[in-house]
Formats: sequence, structure tokens, C-alpha cells
Amino acid sequence: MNRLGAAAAGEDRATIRAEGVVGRGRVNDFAIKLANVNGTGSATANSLIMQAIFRMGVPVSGKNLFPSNIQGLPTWYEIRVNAKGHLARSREYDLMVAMNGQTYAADIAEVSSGGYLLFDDSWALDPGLRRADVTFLGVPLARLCSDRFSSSRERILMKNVAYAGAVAALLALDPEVLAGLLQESYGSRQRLLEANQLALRLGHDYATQNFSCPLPFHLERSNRTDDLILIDGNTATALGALYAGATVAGWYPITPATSVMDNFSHLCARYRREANPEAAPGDPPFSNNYLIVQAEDELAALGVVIGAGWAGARAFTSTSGPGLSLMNELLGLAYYTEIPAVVVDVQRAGPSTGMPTRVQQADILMAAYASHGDTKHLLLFPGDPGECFEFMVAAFDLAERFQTPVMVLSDLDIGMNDWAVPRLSWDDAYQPDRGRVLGPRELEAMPQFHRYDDQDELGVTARTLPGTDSRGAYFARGSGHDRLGGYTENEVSYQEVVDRLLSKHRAAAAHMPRPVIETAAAATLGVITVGSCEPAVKEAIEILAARGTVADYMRIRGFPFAEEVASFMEGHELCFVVELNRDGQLRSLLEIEARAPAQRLRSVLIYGGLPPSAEQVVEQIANQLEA
Amino acid sequence: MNRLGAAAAGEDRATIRAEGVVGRGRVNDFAIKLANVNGTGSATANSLIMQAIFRMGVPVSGKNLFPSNIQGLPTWYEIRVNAKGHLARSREYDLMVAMNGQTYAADIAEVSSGGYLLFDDSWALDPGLRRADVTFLGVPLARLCSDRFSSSRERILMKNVAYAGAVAALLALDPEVLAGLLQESYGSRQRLLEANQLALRLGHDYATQNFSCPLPFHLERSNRTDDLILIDGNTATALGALYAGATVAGWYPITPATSVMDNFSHLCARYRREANPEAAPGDPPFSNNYLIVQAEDELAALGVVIGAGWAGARAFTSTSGPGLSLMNELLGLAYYTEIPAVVVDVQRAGPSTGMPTRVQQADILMAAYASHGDTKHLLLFPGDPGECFEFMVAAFDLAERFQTPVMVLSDLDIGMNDWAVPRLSWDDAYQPDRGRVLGPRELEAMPQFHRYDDQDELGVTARTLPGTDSRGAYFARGSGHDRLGGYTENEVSYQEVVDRLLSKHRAAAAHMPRPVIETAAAATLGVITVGSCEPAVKEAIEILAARGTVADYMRIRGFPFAEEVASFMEGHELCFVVELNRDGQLRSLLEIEARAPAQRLRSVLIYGGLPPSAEQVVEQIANQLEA
Amino acid sequence: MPSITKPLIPLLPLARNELGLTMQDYQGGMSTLCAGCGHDSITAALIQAFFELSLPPHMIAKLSGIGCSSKTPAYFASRAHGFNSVHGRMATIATGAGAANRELTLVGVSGDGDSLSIGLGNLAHAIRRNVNMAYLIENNGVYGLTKGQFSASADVGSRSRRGDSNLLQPVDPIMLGLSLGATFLARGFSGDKAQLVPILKAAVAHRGFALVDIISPCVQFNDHEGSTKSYRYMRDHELREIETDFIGQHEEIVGSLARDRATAVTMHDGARVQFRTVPEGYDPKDRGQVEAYLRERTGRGEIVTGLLFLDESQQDMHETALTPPNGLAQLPFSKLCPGSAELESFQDGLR
Amino acid sequence: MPSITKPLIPLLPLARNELGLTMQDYQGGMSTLCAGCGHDSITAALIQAFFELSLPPHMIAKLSGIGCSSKTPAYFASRAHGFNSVHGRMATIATGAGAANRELTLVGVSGDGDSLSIGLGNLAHAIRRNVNMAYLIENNGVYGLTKGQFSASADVGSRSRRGDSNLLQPVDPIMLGLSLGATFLARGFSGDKAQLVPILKAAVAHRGFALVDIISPCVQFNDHEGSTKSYRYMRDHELREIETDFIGQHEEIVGSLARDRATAVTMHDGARVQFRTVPEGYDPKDRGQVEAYLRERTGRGEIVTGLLFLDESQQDMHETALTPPNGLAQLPFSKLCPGSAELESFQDGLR
Ligand SMILES: Cc1ncc(C[n+]2csc(CCOP(=O)(O)OP(=O)(O)O)c2C)c(N)n1
Ligand SMILES: Cc1ncc(C[n+]2csc(CCOP(=O)(O)OP(=O)(O)O)c2C)c(N)n1
Ligand code: SF4
Ligand code: SF4
Ligand SMILES: [Mg+2]
Ligand SMILES: [Mg+2]
Repeated sequence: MNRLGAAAAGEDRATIRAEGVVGRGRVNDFAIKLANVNGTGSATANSLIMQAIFRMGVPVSGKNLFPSNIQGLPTWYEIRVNAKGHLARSREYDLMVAMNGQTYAADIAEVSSGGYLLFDDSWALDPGLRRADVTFLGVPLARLCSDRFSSSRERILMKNVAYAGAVAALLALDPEVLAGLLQESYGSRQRLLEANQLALRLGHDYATQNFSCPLPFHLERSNRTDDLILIDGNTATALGALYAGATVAGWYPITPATSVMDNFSHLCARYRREANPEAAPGDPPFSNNYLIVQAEDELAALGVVIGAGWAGARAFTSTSGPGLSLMNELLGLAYYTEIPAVVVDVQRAGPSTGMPTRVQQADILMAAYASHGDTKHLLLFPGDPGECFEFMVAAFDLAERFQTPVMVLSDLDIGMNDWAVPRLSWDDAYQPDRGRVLGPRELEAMPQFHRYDDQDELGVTARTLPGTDSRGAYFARGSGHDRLGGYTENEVSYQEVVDRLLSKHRAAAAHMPRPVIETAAAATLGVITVGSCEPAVKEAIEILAARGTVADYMRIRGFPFAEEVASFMEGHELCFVVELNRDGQLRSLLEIEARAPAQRLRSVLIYGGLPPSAEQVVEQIANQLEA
Repeated sequence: MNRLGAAAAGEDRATIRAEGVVGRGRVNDFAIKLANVNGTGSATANSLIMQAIFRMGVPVSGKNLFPSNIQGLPTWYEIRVNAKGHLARSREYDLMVAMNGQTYAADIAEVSSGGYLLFDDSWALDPGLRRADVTFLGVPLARLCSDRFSSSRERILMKNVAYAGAVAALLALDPEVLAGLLQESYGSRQRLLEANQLALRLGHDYATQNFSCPLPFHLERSNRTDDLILIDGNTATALGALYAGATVAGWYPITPATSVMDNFSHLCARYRREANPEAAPGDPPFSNNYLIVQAEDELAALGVVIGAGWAGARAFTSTSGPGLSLMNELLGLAYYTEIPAVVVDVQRAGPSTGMPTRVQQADILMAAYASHGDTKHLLLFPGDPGECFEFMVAAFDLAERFQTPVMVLSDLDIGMNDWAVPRLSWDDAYQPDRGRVLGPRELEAMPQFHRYDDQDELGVTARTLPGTDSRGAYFARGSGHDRLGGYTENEVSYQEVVDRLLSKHRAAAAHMPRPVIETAAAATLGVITVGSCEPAVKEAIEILAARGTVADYMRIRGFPFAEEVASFMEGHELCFVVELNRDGQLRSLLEIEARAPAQRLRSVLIYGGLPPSAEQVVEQIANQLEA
Repeated sequence: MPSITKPLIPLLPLARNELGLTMQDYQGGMSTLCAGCGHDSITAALIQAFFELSLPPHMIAKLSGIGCSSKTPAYFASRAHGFNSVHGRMATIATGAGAANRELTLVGVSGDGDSLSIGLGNLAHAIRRNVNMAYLIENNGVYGLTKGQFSASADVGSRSRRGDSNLLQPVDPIMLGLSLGATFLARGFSGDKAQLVPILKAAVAHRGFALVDIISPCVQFNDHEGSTKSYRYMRDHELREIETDFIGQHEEIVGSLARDRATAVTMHDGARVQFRTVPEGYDPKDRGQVEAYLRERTGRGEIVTGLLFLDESQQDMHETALTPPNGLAQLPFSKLCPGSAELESFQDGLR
Repeated sequence: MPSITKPLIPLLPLARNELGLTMQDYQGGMSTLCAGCGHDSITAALIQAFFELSLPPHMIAKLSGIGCSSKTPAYFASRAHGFNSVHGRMATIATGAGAANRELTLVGVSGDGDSLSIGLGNLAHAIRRNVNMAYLIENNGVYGLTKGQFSASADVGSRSRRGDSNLLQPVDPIMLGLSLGATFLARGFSGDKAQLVPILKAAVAHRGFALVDIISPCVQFNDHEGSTKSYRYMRDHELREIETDFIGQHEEIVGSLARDRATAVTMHDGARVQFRTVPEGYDPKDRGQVEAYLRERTGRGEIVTGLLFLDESQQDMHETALTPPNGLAQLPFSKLCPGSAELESFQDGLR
């Protein structure tokens, strides 16, 4: 029996709308949203779906919208499938999987007209919630699972896998792919594997038996993901730190940065453990070529990094807004003493504690000028996990080349969501740029070493490391010092050093990653953006072009700004700056530092805490163009 | 015997230059500099001179250039006398009092050609140090004092008073004024008074007997200071806090802010102690209507202020750059929870520890946007101690009116030097603006209180204080909250609140002190400045005008900028922004927030750590106009 | 229903206290913590303690930092003002609130991460200042809200859910407090409400800073085998040495404990606290003896709970500062501003 | 001459140590502290200790925060790298430097303000981590550099030069260290170099965090009548209970002390420390006993100096972390980067 929109006995049958309404053959182009309760294990099921789509060769993105809570509050997962590769958040949901009674009403309201809603019809659904333009697909998930699983824990967990099975049937997910994924995950744990297989089958079979599967929008195998991997930015960041040769890390847990260090620690345990064949009995048979300090706070975390950088290790910390605020004083110290340090800021929604599980790009201005006094820092803005990997390596090179803190401004969307990105590559010829570090040989050859003397063309002076040679000894200090490193309160000697710091910052511009620029014939305006906004903005540009508004595109990737940034703005009478904050922080930085004429810049600001959608960008640009 | 330029026996007599060179009758217009060793008691002697000039009715300023050290390092005091009231630092010294052997060479080099140098010729002066164009006046200070004082402590201290005596003779300081000052200072301590009188006489007599007194530049009684007082900004700030009704203060010692709280504590002990006639025996006979917490760090200091502000007290803290850096996180909390807080930042030279005893205005950008996330604060920029007093009262009113932190950005020059300013006045009709605070009566009259609801035309909502009424209870939180004060992660509810915060900030512009604007007929450019730069800039404008370059003047006094700020810039094709930092921070803020077209603004940056002189301003403006 | 249901905190529905209020009047919003979280039991104990103390809700000021524990002020006393501040700084904010209005009953709720890692310095100095407040550490040995990292109170050898062992010495807030001159130190267990309620009442009544360390298992990240802050571990290792019964100023609350071998200590406001001291001659006022006793018991792996140390002789922050008996925030402006005449004469000295 | 002259630190001009270096080789720049400042005497003791230990200057890393005390690293060992950091954070920076290169001899110099106020939390956690370093607190009970405010170590009743009395409980770094599981705790007096030098040597040799609290009078702001950190007060109240003599690994340094009633403790590197324990059976390894003893003596107003507590059994930060014996900063890049092949296979798991 094919039961489309089946509901529990006694309920009205949902109106079934002709396939034509949804559009026949909408293959590999739709969005679904899954509403759950957090702490109930739904994340596993949701990423199973997402990963299976990816393995089918279909471009896909998954966005986890979770609360700042451990158990019991609403959480959502959004999957966007788009053959053209537009993977920004879509706010049009073709299918809603509504597994949270608390949010039924809101979730049902969000389904696109003509879309579908899958719910657990083990319990009756309040008829008032029904919508005429939405197809309700009831699956008695709880009942199916209670019948087959005994422990309550298993029942809760397997219900998730069961809805994944139903979704698989509805979307035509390849069963082999799913089977393979389960096998990989639980291969060695037979009981668990069987339970998962069973639950998946329960959902799948119920759907095929009761609904006309697949739905009008569904999947077909493709090859668009063959050279891609699925990775979240925090894992990629950790991987970058590993490959860059970071040996010391200091950190303090904070959402959404925590998984940077979790991953770094796992990676190190895997790749940085060196066997010690000569270990005496009782001694550990290996040693760890890294040291991670879980610090007592963010001040300590950065202190550890600065100390390690001074002593010659590549060191980094990762944090989010509140932690960065606490790091202000020490960032100024590292700037003025010229000690390399890498700080990853996985941005979340502020101000203050704000929304810790929501995304913003709202630490830009603070990061650029962090600390009192005249300070300017180097910033890198990765746009996806692939760039997190790349930019971490660049960050260490820049920090040591320019002897200064480098902040990598990632965000929650990049950091904690899985993105489909090209496989990361590594050049084995890479050698870290340690910048100007003098060893005993160089010191011997010179009459006298002075820490802040003898600048190169970048304004960088040579440093030495403790523990190497007495002739290189110097006294690092955050107080006024002259070219020779001596304490000073003299205006001329003081200025000489801070002037060089400014020239060093200017010189760095040419060494930062260039912006990504994409031009179109006959473009009438420019759209500038940063970081995780890229997918939404690129899609928006396509939509605008289709409507006759052609725009060039630039994504900023570093501060100080590369030359191209100013020329792009000069080349456009009007530029929109799209960013995820209320105050137009990137725009401000462009005005101050790239001397962008204020009248040429307009802001597109999305700061509700969710990843941007193309529609939001289009709407704000269109409104301003009309106005 | 009149011995001009007398040196110790055996030394060459200094060439004596005709009075005409210096200019006959240069009355009440000169500058002197006194070079000392710190920790030797010279400060008393130096301010004795300065205060005596002031009492003679002659406009005078004194700048203390002291090291970050307690004893033994060089320190200088500069006195500028100018009948027209130009009291910025002069870098042309007519008379140098060189009391520090370590800095003889540098000090001698700084005397204007045709000027004078007074030194202690108890010891021979290295003949190589002599300058032909400077008159050397040797006074055997140490010898004079050893002959008359027995303890070594007294000899050191009285040597200072002795040179003050010599200077008095050379400059024609009114002996009665001096006598009066000594009487007031030591009146009750007879021995000390006599010692000081003696020392003063020793120096004075030696000078009159050996040199042709007074020097060509000297003092004459006037009445230009009759309505003025001599006060430093930190005292005035403390007085402002006292008059504004601040009851709670949290602070952590830091140069140059420490004396704000020292003064506040003295003032409170004097004016806020209430007798308690009913005190039981053994109980204290009075109570203190204030509580000052010397906190363990600046985070705690601001925490105390926020807690007190939440609970309804007017509370403030004072700090300098490093402390402000540490306050970033909590400033964001106060901003987002909308709790009034007043923070005084007495700016010093950064970055990092920098030069703690030198001046800069380099915390402007950090203060404006302190904390991660989207934050914007209210800033007040006093230009002299008089405004410190006024603006402290304004700061509390603004903080409570707008329920937000207000930062008062003073600086070391204003805060720690004595300035001659008009007498402070107080309107006894003043009542503090507590802003919107609901008590039991109002709460009773309303159906339901919600903290962030019901905004007024300024975007401000009503608050309630703990300890007053259960119906006003609310839960303040730095995490995402909605209009009703409830926790939220919802984009719309979250935005509603942060949008209001932005509108509140905008609305505050009309309530900030207007800029000081002085226009001149036929002005071709504008000069914009802030804070302690005023005297140098105004003098510079006069010098430029004399050379044919006529400029209008604007001194910014608050952020967000009052309307006049943008119109001033619109009205001038070219504006110079004069500020004491390397990076043009005020200029940046004007570009971002007053939408000043970048091309119209040019920077005049003075950041060596010393108060600016008119010549520096003139030179930088002239250079840029020529270029 | 397909959402998680929480056990409601059981209440005595009808009882009324001196103010005529019921337990309900001290309740707060619905907890969003994990089902079974120790913190919720502490919330229940606080509600009962407030009720039994007949505290006027509007005079309570509840404060916290950031963490699961720091969320709990939302779950009790919704008729009181509350302040969920930032991580580690609650002690400073409470100090300020107390400074402004000494009549408030300050109750701070914090976690072991909030208090012993990022907030350690500020906590230590609030102790030194003897700020008049009850300061609760809901101690679970982990950072709950950031998902289970070891906190500074994790015991040596304690294993995380992921399997790593903690190798660092724990910070024991009681030993720390003793070394810093704290005036009230108690330890409770979230699972032992009968003992906890009188401890909390005594903490509120104490004149000065009352530090209450409450072992509060995190069922999500620290309630497994190998944890030393689990329910299981506590049941096995808790040494309920020193029983506390709080006797209010107005009303004698008869505890369930035998009154022999009891030491009564009188609080500054006349209330009395009863200790049941198992060791002969245990003197909760002798810092050295308490320290030695605890060190010895801790060495044996025992967790001593109860009111462990008390010194009512020290002045609190306001007494040291000689402030007036009412809140500074309540002073009329006329008492604060010296007025124009004084300003004139002050300035006569500035010439 | 009209400038202030300082007493030069007296040196034995000719003696050479094992490395052939003289005391001069461990000297630093000219002090800019006040004449008579206790800190300068500690500088002299450090120079002597380094000399006697024959430390290679380039292996010393000297660190400090901000304060008069924190300036002192500029006045010794100018052939060593130094880092004058920011107020209160030296412990964290030293932790990082040690993490990067465990072969460095880390010597931190701080003040009571730097360590016990703003830096208290960070100090406590460096103690917990047992970072391998000597950490000196030049303790004068005031903030010298900011002109004489009371610090957290000011004793109750101690009077400032301006005349106010401190009313807050002092933070005693030794008691604090005991409560936090510190592994080396000593107290010295800047005026007693004979005792201080061996303490400093033992602190440097200790495997782990060696906290040395050194009473160091501030002649400018805390050396008057009424101060409890003055030279005068120390001479009257110091109880030189536990004498320390450090015996180097290579060379036996014969101290001036009788060897009877001595307890020898062997440090991890084979060096031995001698205690002269006046109280019968004083065991510097028994935390509880040390605590009780100090509490009792402090109660009597006595200041016990000497090496007070030692535990060589605890692992230091690197041992806990199982790092290699040489500095991490010295590892070749080839040992750190897994290379492209591993990256490929790692990514096979990301599909
Ligand atoms: C400055 C800052 N750093 C880090 C965090 C992230 N954070 C939130 S709660 C928490 C730990 C909470 O642990 P604990 O106080 O023990 O509370 P629990 O959740 O265990 O009850 C951390 C590190 C933060 N909010 N702010
Ligand atoms: C963040 C910050 N706050 C305040 C200061 C100002 N400050 C400099 S030294 C000092 C106190 C130093 O006291 P202590 O550590 O005891 O050293 P001492 O001078 O007594 O040797 C303070 C508060 C600072 N440098 N940085
Ligand atoms: S994570 Fe742990 S501490 Fe947090 S609510 Fe859950 S059980 Fe409680
Ligand atoms: S002020 Fe005190 S601590 Fe500082 S140098 Fe002088 S005597 Fe030493
Ligand atoms: Mg915890
Ligand atoms: Mg000190």
C-alpha cells in the first residue's frame, strides 16, 4: 500500500499535492531541516544523512544550529543539496523532519509551501498544527523502535537512525552508501552495527511501504564530490597547526573554539608520539613531541604562547570573543616585544556571553587593534576549512617572519560545521619560515648583537632564542625601549622603535593572502565580503545577475590589506560590504586602512547568529539599490 | 659684587651676552626648565616657584617630566610663563636649572641660544660642557647648605629650596608671595618653616649678590590669574565624582591614575564622614558615606563598579591603558546588560607597559569599541582639569540616563600636572539624573515589568534595583536576551535588543558635550583636536595666522560625535587632526563614525610621550601644506 | 511525548513561612540542565533554605558567573533580582553589589571552573575582604557547559569520560579558604539535602563570606566509573563527620540529630549553628586543628562534609569600612554632595 | 656629585667557578632601585647562587612581571635572556618558556603585588602544574612602584607610611602553597644573605616549582615604625628555624652550620639539601606537620625562614606530559610534520 501523507489512525489524511507543484525532476537541489532535542543522539543520524549524500557525489552542506546547553533544548540541523555547488544556508525547506514536540509549531511554519513534513506519529498531532499546503508524513518511529529495542537508551538513540532510514527512502539515498557508512562506523562493534542496521531498515521500509518514494525532489548519484573531503574548520585548523610544526599550545575551553584543541590533541597523540626504544623499564616507551597546556584562563593561555614563542617554539592558542577580550593586554605585550604568537579566534555572536552557539564576525575591529596604545595586528580570514588549514601554516610563517601576533579569525559556521572542500594538499618541500633568528654562528660573526637594531627591508630585526648563546642575550620588555633594546623614556629613541613597528605592519600587507576576486563583464558594482559569507554572497551575485544586476566579487583574506583591496574599491563606484555583524566592522576597517571613500561603501549586515543565506544578501542589496 | 655667570674658582668666566640679545623687557613671557634627580624632594621646590608665579597673577603652567622610578633617576620640571595665556609646553628654555650631574650635557644642550643656566658650582663643571651662547650661573648650593644644615637629609632637601631662592631673585619673584607660601605650608611646624626660609634666603641672597638680577626676562605682578585656581586633573576628577554623588569605587593602583583614587579617598574622608551621635561606646562615632575597594586587579575593579551600578549606587573606577585592556570583557558585559558604570582612563604612552610616566592619547579606538562583539561606548574627552570636574558629573548622568558604561578619557598631562583653570562652580540645584529607575509605586501602576521593554525616545528602557520590590525582579544576563529579558537564541528577538542598543548609542550623540569651535574670518582650513592638545593647538593657530594661514578650531569633547562635528568637517575642504598617538586614532574614529571623507583629513601626530608644543603642531601642518 | 521531561522539584505545597510565603514563592524558571544533574538538587535545597529562613524575596540578590552551575540562579527565586555575569568574575560583581547595598542577602552560585580556574584570584580576594555573602561552588570536577574538560578540582587519577587521567593536584576550596583566612567554610553533597539545607541557612546567616563547596555530580561528563565526583563515589567515600543544624533567630528548627556531642556556635545576628563533631573535641573555630583534621581525612580518601570552619569574630567588608547601617545606594543625594559653598572654600586652597 | 650613588654589590673579585666564570659574569646592569631597597640584596644573593651553582649564563632565563621587584632581572645575569613582561602574568609566560625549552633554568622574580594580587590565580596554577622553575616573591607588603599602597601580603594592623592601618587578612604565599600542593616552599629575608643563597640554590635545583618568599623591606614606603615588613621588624621577629645548606651535585659546599640535627634531602639531580631543624623531628616532607608548625609560629608573631617544605616525588609539568628530554623548540621540523602521504591517508577518513 502506498500511503502518501499517512497519519495515525483517526486523523485526517493530509492533502496530497500533485508532484508537478514541487516540480518534477528537481534532482539534487533541495533543502531539508531536522528538528531535534539536544543530547538525544540525533547528531549522529543527521550527519549520517549528510555524509551519505556527499558520498553519492552530490554537493551538500550541513549546518548544526544547536543551543548553549547540554541536554533537553531544541536543536536543528539543516542540509542543503545543490548540484551547482551553492551550499549556503537555504531558508526554504522542502522537507522538515520534526522530532521535537516543543517546536512543532515553529517547525511546521517553516516548511516551504508545497513541501513535506516528517513527524513521529506514535503520538497524535494537534490538528491545529496542520497546514494545507504541506504534506504531512507520519512515521510511528517510537512505536517501531519500542517494538524492537528493549533498553530506553537504545530506543531513544535508534529512533534517530530510524528517521534517517525514512529520509533515505524519501530522498532516494543510495542504500549501499548507507550500509557502507554504518559498517565503517560500527564495524568492530557487531551488536551496535546490527542495531543501527535494523533501525535504518525500520524507517526505510515504513517509508517505502507507506509513501510514494522518492519525493519529487531527491538525489541521484553524481561525481561532483570526488575530489572533495568533508571537514569542519576546527579540525582543519588543528591539522594546520600540526603540519606547521606547532609544539606548544595554551588554551582554555570555550565554545565554539574547544574542538580546535580537542582535535590538535588527538592529532598529536596520533602523529607526534615518538617511540623511545631505549626507554628503561618503567619509563614510558614513547615521548610526546608537543605539550598542550589547558590553562586556567585565557590570560594564561596567551601567556604560555608568548613565553613559548620567546623561547623559540611555534605556539598557538584558540579561543572565542570573551577569551580574546581577556587577551588584550598580552596581545599588546607580544606586539611591542615582537614575539611571534598565533591566536585562533573562532567567532561567535556577541556582545558579552552573547549567543555562544551562534555565528557572527564581530571581533574584527577588536582583533585589528587589540590592546591599549598604538597597536596593529596581522589578521587572517579563512573562508572555509580548507583555508583554515592553509592559513594556520601561513599564520606561523607570518608570525615568525614579522615577529608579531597573528590572529586567525575563523567563525562558528566554518569551525563547527562540516564543509565539502577540495582535498588538502601538502608540499613536502615546505620548510617553516622562522624569520630572522640568529644562532651562535651568526652571533660570532657580528661585533655586537642588539635586539631591535639592523632592520631588514620589512622593518624586521633579528632575534635570538634563550638557551642558545650568551652573546645573543637581550632583555625583552613591554616598557619603552630603544633600538638597542635598552629601557628608554626618551621621545626620539622610543619613536624610532614604534615607527619601525608601523612600517613592519605596512610591509606585511604584501605578504598576506591576496583577496579572492572574481570579475564579471559589465559589472556595475562590487560586493566585498569575508570568511564564511562566501557561499551566500556568490550565490547572491548569481541571483542578482539573473535579475540584471551584475557585480564583481572580492573576498578579503588578510589584514593589513593587500594592494588589490584598495584598487578593487577604486574600480567601483559602489561596493556592498557583506558581513556578519551589526556595526559594519570590516567596512570600518576598509575605511580606515584602505582609505575607502565612505560614500562608496554600503553595508549588508546579517547578525542574527545564523549563517547567511543568499536571499538575505540579495534582499539587502536590492533594497538599497532601489532606495 | 655682581658676578654674572660666575663659576667656581679656577674656571673660565662665561661669556656674558648683552641683554639686548634676549630682548629688553621680555616680561611675563619665558620658559624655564629644572633638571633634578627624583626622590630628592625637588618637586616641592619646583611647585613653590610655579605657585608663586601664579599668585603674582601671571599665567603659568608646570609640566612634571618624571621617570617610572622611585628614586635616583633624572626628572625635569618645565615652567612656562605667558602673559597671553599660551601655556603649552615650550621647547625653548630661557633658563635651565641644572641640578642633575647625570644629565648636564643634555640639559646644557637644550638651553636657548642667549639663555641662562643655573648650576651648583660646589663642584667644578667640566669645561667641555660650556657653551659660548649661554650664560652659566654657578651657585654653590651644596656648600651653602652644608654650612647651615647638619643632617644629610636636610642638606639634600634644602638645596632645592635654595635654588628656588636663586631663581626667585633671577626672575623677580615677589618675596612676599614666597614668604606667604612658606608660611601656609609649614606654618605650624616652626623648625621646618625656619629651615625653608633660611634656604630660600641663602639662594636668593647669593643670586642678588652675584648676578645682575633680575634677568632680562622676568616677572611682573599682574591680575591675569585672579579668577583661576591651580589644580591637577586627577584631583578635579575625584572632586567631580564626589560632587556627582559616587558612593562606591573599585580601583587598582596604576600610574598615572593612582592619584584619582588617592584624592577621592581624601575628599571622602573630609566630606563624607557623618557623625553618629547615637553611637554606642566602643562603636565608631561616625560612619563613612562611601566605600572604596582597592581591588586585586582591574577586572575586579570594574566588576565592583558593575555590581554596584546594578544595585543602584553611582560607582566608578580609574585606570590607565593596561588596566583598560584588562577591562574589555567586563565593559562588554555592562554594555549588553545596560548597567551604568563610569571608567576614568588617564592615558599614558603605550603600547604595553610603554612609558608609564609619559603622555599619549592612544586608547581612543580601544575605548570606543572595547570588548568583542558589536559594542560602542560613550566617551568623554576633558581638555583640562576644569572639564575633568564637569565631565565626571556628566559621566554619571550619562551612564545612568543611557544605562551604559561611560569612559572619561583624560591623560597624564591633564591628570598629573597643575593647570591654571577658571574656578570650578557648582549649582546647588543640581540633582543627579538617575535615568529610568522604577520604584514600588511605578511598578504597582503597571501590569507587568519587563527589563528591556518599553523603550523611550532615546532607546532606553526602565530598570529596577535589587532590594526594592519583587515586582521589579529581573535576571540580568550577558547572554542573548529578548525584549522581555528572557534568555534567547532566536535571531529576531536577539536583534531587537542589539538594534535598540545601537539606536541608544546614536541618540546619545545629542546629549554629549558639544565640541568647542572657534572660527576665524577667512579661515581656509580646520584644525581638529582633543583633550590636552588644546593649548598647543590654539597657540599654533595663532602662529599660523600670523604667517598667513588662517584656521578654524574644533576640539572634540564626546563620542558619539555631536552633530557639529560632522558639519565642521563638511565646512572645510581640509582639516588637520592633531592628536597624541602614532596611528591617528581620533581621525579613524571621525572617518568611521562621522563619515568624514578620508581625503579631507590629515593627521598631526605627536607621540613621543611629552606634552605637545605649538611649534610641533605648526611644523607638521606647515610641512603638509607645503608638500 | 518526544521531548525530555524533567522530574519536578518536590515541594511541600501548603506550608507557609513567617512571611506567609510558600515554597513556590522561592521557585524559579524551569531548569534546562540535564536530567539528574546535581546542580538541580542544590537549587531545591536553596529554595527550601530561603523558605525556611523566611527571606523576603526582593532582598535576595542572586549572582553567578558562567557555566551550567552558573545558570541555576534562573531556576530559583524568580521574585529576586539576579545577575548571570561573565566567567570567573561573579565574586567581584557581588562585592560591588554588596558595597552598594549591604542590606541585600547576596547569594552567589558558581562552578569549580568558574571559581577555581579563571576566577581563583577574584574569589581569594573576596574571601580576604570578608564580603558578606553566601558563595556556593557547585563542584563537579569538570567544566560541564564546555563538555567535560577537567577542572581545577579534579582529583589526581580521576578519569574523564574520554578516558584520560587527571595528573594535576586538585585545588581544594576548603584548604584554600583556610589558608586565606576565610571565616566560614562548609562542604556539602548535592545528594544529601537534609544536610545541605541547614548548611545553606547558616551560610546565609553568617556575617561575612561563607564559602560552601558542594560536590555536585555531572551526570553527563563526570558520573562514570573512575570519576571521583560521581554519585557512586560520593556515597562510598563521603564522611558525614560534622553535622550542622541551623537554628534561626526567631524559631528553633529541630534537626534530626541527637543533641549530645554537639557544639553550638552563635552567629552575629543571634542565630545559632549546631555542629555534631564526631572527633572528640573538634573545634570548628580552631583553624589549625580543622586544617590538620581535614588534611588527615583527605589523605585517607575521605570527603568530609558539614560546616567545617567558622569564625564570627572577623569584621566584614562594611564593618571594616565603617559604612552606615543602610545601603549606600539608598543615601539621599543631599548627604553626598558637599555643595557650592564647600567647593568655594576648597578652592581657596588651590591658589 | 649631585646625583645619588648606590653601594656597589660587593664581589669576590678573583674566584672562578667550575665553568671558569667569575661573579662578574653573573652581574647585570646598574640597579635603578632606591638605595637600601631589599630587592638589591636579593639580586646580590641570586648572583652568588648562580655563580656557586656554575650555571651556564646562556641557559638561564630570567622572567618577571611589573613592579620594582620585577625590574631586578635587569640587574643580574646580563649574559642571560630576560623577559620583563606585564603585571601578574609572569608565571604564565614562564610556563610557556619552560614548555618550549625544558633545558632552560627558569628564574622568575616577582613582587607581592604582582604575585598575590593581580597574579594570584596564575601563580596558583603554575604551582599546580609544578612548572620547573624558581619563583621568587620579593615581598615588601606594599606596591613599591606605585608608591606604597598595601599589597595582599600586608599584615593585619600594619601601618602605611601615610598612617592608615591594613585591616585585611594577609595572603601568606607559604600557606597558600601548602594548600595548593606546592612541592618546594621556602622563606628568606633579603637581609640574611648567608641563609638566602643556599635557599636559592636549592630552589634552582628543585625539580618542579620552587616558591621562595623573601621578605624584602621597601625603604621608601614600608620600612617605618608600624610596618611589619621593615628591617627592624624582621630583625626582631625572624625565627631562623630551619637552616638550609645546599650541596651541589659536583662539589660539596661546606656551610657554616653544624651538621648535627640535620636532615638531608636528596634532590632529583642528586644534589642534597640540608635542613637544620630546630624542633625535634621536624619533617619538611610532611605537609600537614609543616602547616601546623607554621600556623602555630605565625600565630605567635614569628616569621619562620628557611626551606620549609619539600616534595621531590611529584612529577613536573614535562614529566606529566611525557615530553622528550630536550627542548621542544629544538626538535627538527622533520619530526613535527607528518608529511603529504599521511595527509592523504588522513583525508581518506574524511569522505
Ligand atoms: C572568558 C570565558 N572563557 C571561557 C568560557 C567558556 N566556558 C563557559 S562555562 C565554562 C566552564 C564552566 O565550568 P564550571 O564553572 O565548573 O561549571 P559547570 O558547567 O561544570 O557547572 C567555560 C570554560 C567563557 N564563557 N568565558
Ligand atoms: C595591569 C596593570 N595594572 C597596574 C599596573 C601598575 N603597577 C605597576 S607595579 C604595581 C605594583 C607592584 O607591586 P609589587 O609587585 O609588590 O612590586 P614592588 O614594587 O613592591 O616590588 C602596579 C600596581 C600595571 N603595570 N599593570
Ligand atoms: S553537563 Fe553536567 S553539569 Fe551541565 S547540566 Fe549536564 S549534568 Fe549538569
Ligand atoms: S620604592 Fe620600595 S620597593 Fe621600590 S625600589 Fe624603592 S625601596 Fe625598593
Ligand atoms: Mg564544574
Ligand atoms: Mg611589593
